[in-house]
Amino acid sequence: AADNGEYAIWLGDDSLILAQRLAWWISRAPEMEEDIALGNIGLDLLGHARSFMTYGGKSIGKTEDDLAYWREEDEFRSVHLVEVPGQDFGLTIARQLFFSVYLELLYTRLLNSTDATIAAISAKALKEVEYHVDHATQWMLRLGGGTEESVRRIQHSLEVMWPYAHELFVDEPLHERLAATGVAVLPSSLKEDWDQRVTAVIEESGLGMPVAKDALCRGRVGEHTEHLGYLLAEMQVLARKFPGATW
Amino acid sequence: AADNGEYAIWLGDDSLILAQRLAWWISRAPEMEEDIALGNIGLDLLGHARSFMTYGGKSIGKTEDDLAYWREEDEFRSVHLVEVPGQDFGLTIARQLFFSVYLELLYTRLLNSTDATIAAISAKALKEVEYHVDHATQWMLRLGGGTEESVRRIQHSLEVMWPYAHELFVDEPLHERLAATGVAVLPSSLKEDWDQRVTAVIEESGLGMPVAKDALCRGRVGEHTEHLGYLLAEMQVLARKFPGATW
Amino acid sequence: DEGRAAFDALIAADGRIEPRDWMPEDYRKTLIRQVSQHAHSEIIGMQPEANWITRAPSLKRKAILMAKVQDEAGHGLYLYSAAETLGATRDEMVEALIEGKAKYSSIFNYPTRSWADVGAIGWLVDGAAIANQVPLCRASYAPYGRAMVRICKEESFHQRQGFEILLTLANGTPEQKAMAQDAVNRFYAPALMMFGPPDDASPNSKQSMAWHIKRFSNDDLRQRFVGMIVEQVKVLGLTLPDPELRYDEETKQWIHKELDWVEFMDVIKGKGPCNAQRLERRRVAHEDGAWVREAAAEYARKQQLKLAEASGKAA
Amino acid sequence: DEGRAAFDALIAADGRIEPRDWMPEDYRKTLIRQVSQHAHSEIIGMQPEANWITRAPSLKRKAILMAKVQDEAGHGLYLYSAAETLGATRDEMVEALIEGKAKYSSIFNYPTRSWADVGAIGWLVDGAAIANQVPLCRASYAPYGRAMVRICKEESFHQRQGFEILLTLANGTPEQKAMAQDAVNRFYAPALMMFGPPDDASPNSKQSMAWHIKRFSNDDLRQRFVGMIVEQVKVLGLTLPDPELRYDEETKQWIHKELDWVEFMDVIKGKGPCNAQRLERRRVAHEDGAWVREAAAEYARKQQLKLAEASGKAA
Repeated sequence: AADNGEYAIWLGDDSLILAQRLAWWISRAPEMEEDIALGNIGLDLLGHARSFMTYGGKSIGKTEDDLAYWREEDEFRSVHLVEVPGQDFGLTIARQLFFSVYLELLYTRLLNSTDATIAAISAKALKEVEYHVDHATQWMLRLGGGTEESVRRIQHSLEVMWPYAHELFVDEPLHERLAATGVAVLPSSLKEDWDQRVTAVIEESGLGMPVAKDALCRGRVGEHTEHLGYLLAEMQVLARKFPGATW
Repeated sequence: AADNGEYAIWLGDDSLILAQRLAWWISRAPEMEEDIALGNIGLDLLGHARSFMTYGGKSIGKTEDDLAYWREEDEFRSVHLVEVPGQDFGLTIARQLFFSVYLELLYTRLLNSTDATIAAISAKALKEVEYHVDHATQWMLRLGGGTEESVRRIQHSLEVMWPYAHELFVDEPLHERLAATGVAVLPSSLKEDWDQRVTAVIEESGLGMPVAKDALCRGRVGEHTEHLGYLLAEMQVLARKFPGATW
Repeated sequence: DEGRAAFDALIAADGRIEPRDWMPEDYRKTLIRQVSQHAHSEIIGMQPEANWITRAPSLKRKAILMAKVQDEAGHGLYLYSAAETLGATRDEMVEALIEGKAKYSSIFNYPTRSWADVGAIGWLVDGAAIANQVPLCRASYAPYGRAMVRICKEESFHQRQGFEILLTLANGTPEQKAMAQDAVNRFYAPALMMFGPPDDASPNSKQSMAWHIKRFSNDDLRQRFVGMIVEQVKVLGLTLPDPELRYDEETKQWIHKELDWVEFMDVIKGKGPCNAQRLERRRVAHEDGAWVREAAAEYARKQQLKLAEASGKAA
Repeated sequence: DEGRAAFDALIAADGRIEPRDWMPEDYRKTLIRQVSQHAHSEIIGMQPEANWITRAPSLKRKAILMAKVQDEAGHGLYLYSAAETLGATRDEMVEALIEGKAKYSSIFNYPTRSWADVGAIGWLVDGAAIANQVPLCRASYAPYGRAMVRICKEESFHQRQGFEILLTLANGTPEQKAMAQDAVNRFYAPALMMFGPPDDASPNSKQSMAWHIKRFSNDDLRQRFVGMIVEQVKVLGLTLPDPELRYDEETKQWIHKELDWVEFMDVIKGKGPCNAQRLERRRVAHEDGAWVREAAAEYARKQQLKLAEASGKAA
């Protein structure tokens, strides 16, 4: 059960950090409709993170806020992909494509998790993530089928985000233990479907598959990008000024 | 003497915050020479801030680091001009012009301060600030006399920074008390010279005087821009994790 | 003529004007100005609150705040749509905003200095907005009224959330309570000024009331609002920064302190602490997003072409 | 021919080649590659340390770090200049860097995860750089040697500062000491790999040594460095993450743990944790700064024209 909780926290960390990144867009998006759309996606992810963290924290006597605000950088388990700033619409769409397709495949498989809570949270999240995939796909088509500049920019964005995508599919010992009991999914087992789905979208958008090399990423063992420290400093600053306070 | 110390802290705050802003440019400037130049200016300002804060802190039993790392946002006394991010070369140059000319006029007058320490720090700082003025002036000429795009951008930058410039010349009660004893300079008394100097540079650069309206700024009473909180969260995060530690 | 007669009759009968109906040019212009200003206020109004999303002190508050700021974008969109039914285009309106030619509620030119400001904005600013907007649900121009109905429902939800933030702070640590009181101190007067200048200094109000756009005078609305918050502040256990505040039994009026209309006019004219910042943020977002909008437009054009070709072939 | 004979004679006499001297094309190419890679390393090497400037835990450390990172920019500039004396242009070299065609020291593709990393970089990375560079002060190509003299002086200053950071941490709170040890643990092996592959896997070294560019083999330099840090780490009160480390009295060699040359080659090939990030940061800075460089060039052109006109009139 401690393993199950730990796994839930891993799932929560990815979504929490990406939600924080997407929140940046609210009041800064290229169209007001996108302020809403990106905000909604962020809000969905924040919701998933809260569910996973509430569940994951239970076994160790911690609340979602304990986990979000009072862990140090090396205690987070997020992948590098969600930590990169991405303060450019192309970068954000490229990341959303990579991450949302992964999440859809993951949650679809987690519907059958032998951990009923993880299965239930995944089921609820899955409906929302399907919309996220659609949103990213639609934008890929538009940017890939848009102007010369948009083609150049989204192609470059795919390259910039690509080095971090492979980390989503790295099997850690925790995954292996939990896959054996049917609680978790082996990330590596999602890779083939993911490749196919992502390739299809990139091709349909008239773009080329990225050629950038995979970066050495070890977010799952607490070794993060240089970006995460800044994100946490900002996210945690207020909560940490008032230890024990209620909000 | 408490007043003198407080005044020194005010002087330090402006320079510290601007040094923090300029530090951002190191490894991000348009030319490597500018990584060095902007870094140097930041380093000079940081040096001035340290001298002023060390002196200002003495009367209240605080070190420069106590003041920099352990004050809350509303205890800082910086002007809004130095708080604005300015992560664009045009914005940075416009601000440097406004601020450096002000500092040069201020420190020139403070050479005659009846507070010997303030006079001495100003004397040392003045030589460096003269270079800062020259640096900003040279770039104003180049950007104003450069391409169509650079003209558009630097003109816009002047407009964006202009609303905050007037706060440099607001007399607060502290200034009035200290001007009476010859310790401080009434900021308002620098305005005419500043207008003339800045106007001359803008005109020589072939640009127009900004028409943007003055913003209501009350940094000197601790009411800051929305930007300062983010800057402090980042600047103070590490020091605050280790209360009492030595570095 | 016929159109005007029908219009006058409809107004007299407290009826609703629809976009296809004839309407006087002044009525149209007044509405475009008012509705677009209202839309701009929603869009610019996102910024002071968005300022605390990434730093919200609990995940629950972060989620509520994200949803709220998003709602404001939604309100902006309804209102731009309502203005479009009057013949204005969104591009024009957005352009006017970015160029500093259009107005928006001056309250959003004040910074949010602390988390408690998010509560104060919800309680006082949304509260004042609701007091202003509830009567607008019956505005004679139907699309505006309909947008208002939808918006008011969400706003009252936001107001409750803001109140709850302050209530939690007021019952928290002494620092939290001080933070809440400080926010109320700073937003009280600007919120009262949201209803506009006193009636004797508000020349346009009369015509708007005759047209049944406005239903109550600025001072009347301000009175209602003061009456409301006077009660609510007691529940919060905080005080309003107005020692002169009292109810005059004779005139049945709330007497409040003199408001600083000079500052109000200054802020409207662009001299607020954040006017420049708010517009620059909007401008940068618009400029940085240009390539995305152009791509979307170009993609749509190509899709149209393909469809046309396909139907040409099919024919 | 005559040029080659003079060159060979100079090399044989351990003399110095100046830019105007004849030199073999391979020598020139080898030097351009080496000097420009070295320049790129200085420029990219600014990033991991710049990462801690805004968060430095004391103002004194902030000032020292700013000055250090600036020095690196300065080193980059000397070195680009040295490479330019060989006929390369800075634009070309910078372009090659941004396009990912040029190499730089792979150590800078590791992130700085904590403040202690700034210390570890100073002590270990600058330490290794010095061990590498001191012999380069006598490189046969004179401008390179001169640049190295200047750089080495500053680097040894930097190394002392890094050592001092670690020393302070190691004598600080238990958390600070742990932070220092963790940084040393992470930078030890990459620092050892900075000297390049073992001699038997380093085919280019021989020619470089024959040309008196390189003076010692990779393994020799690594030995010296290990010998040095083994002593220094005792002063720090920290340990090196290498339980196998020992001095073999027979061979007079330090035996250290097997280094992960697969990871080393991966990182060189672009697969390090930060390769993509480092290049993207440089690319964005370059692209965002294009308008500034163009303006400066255009201004200079106009000034030239004015001067020419003025002198024309005067004539």
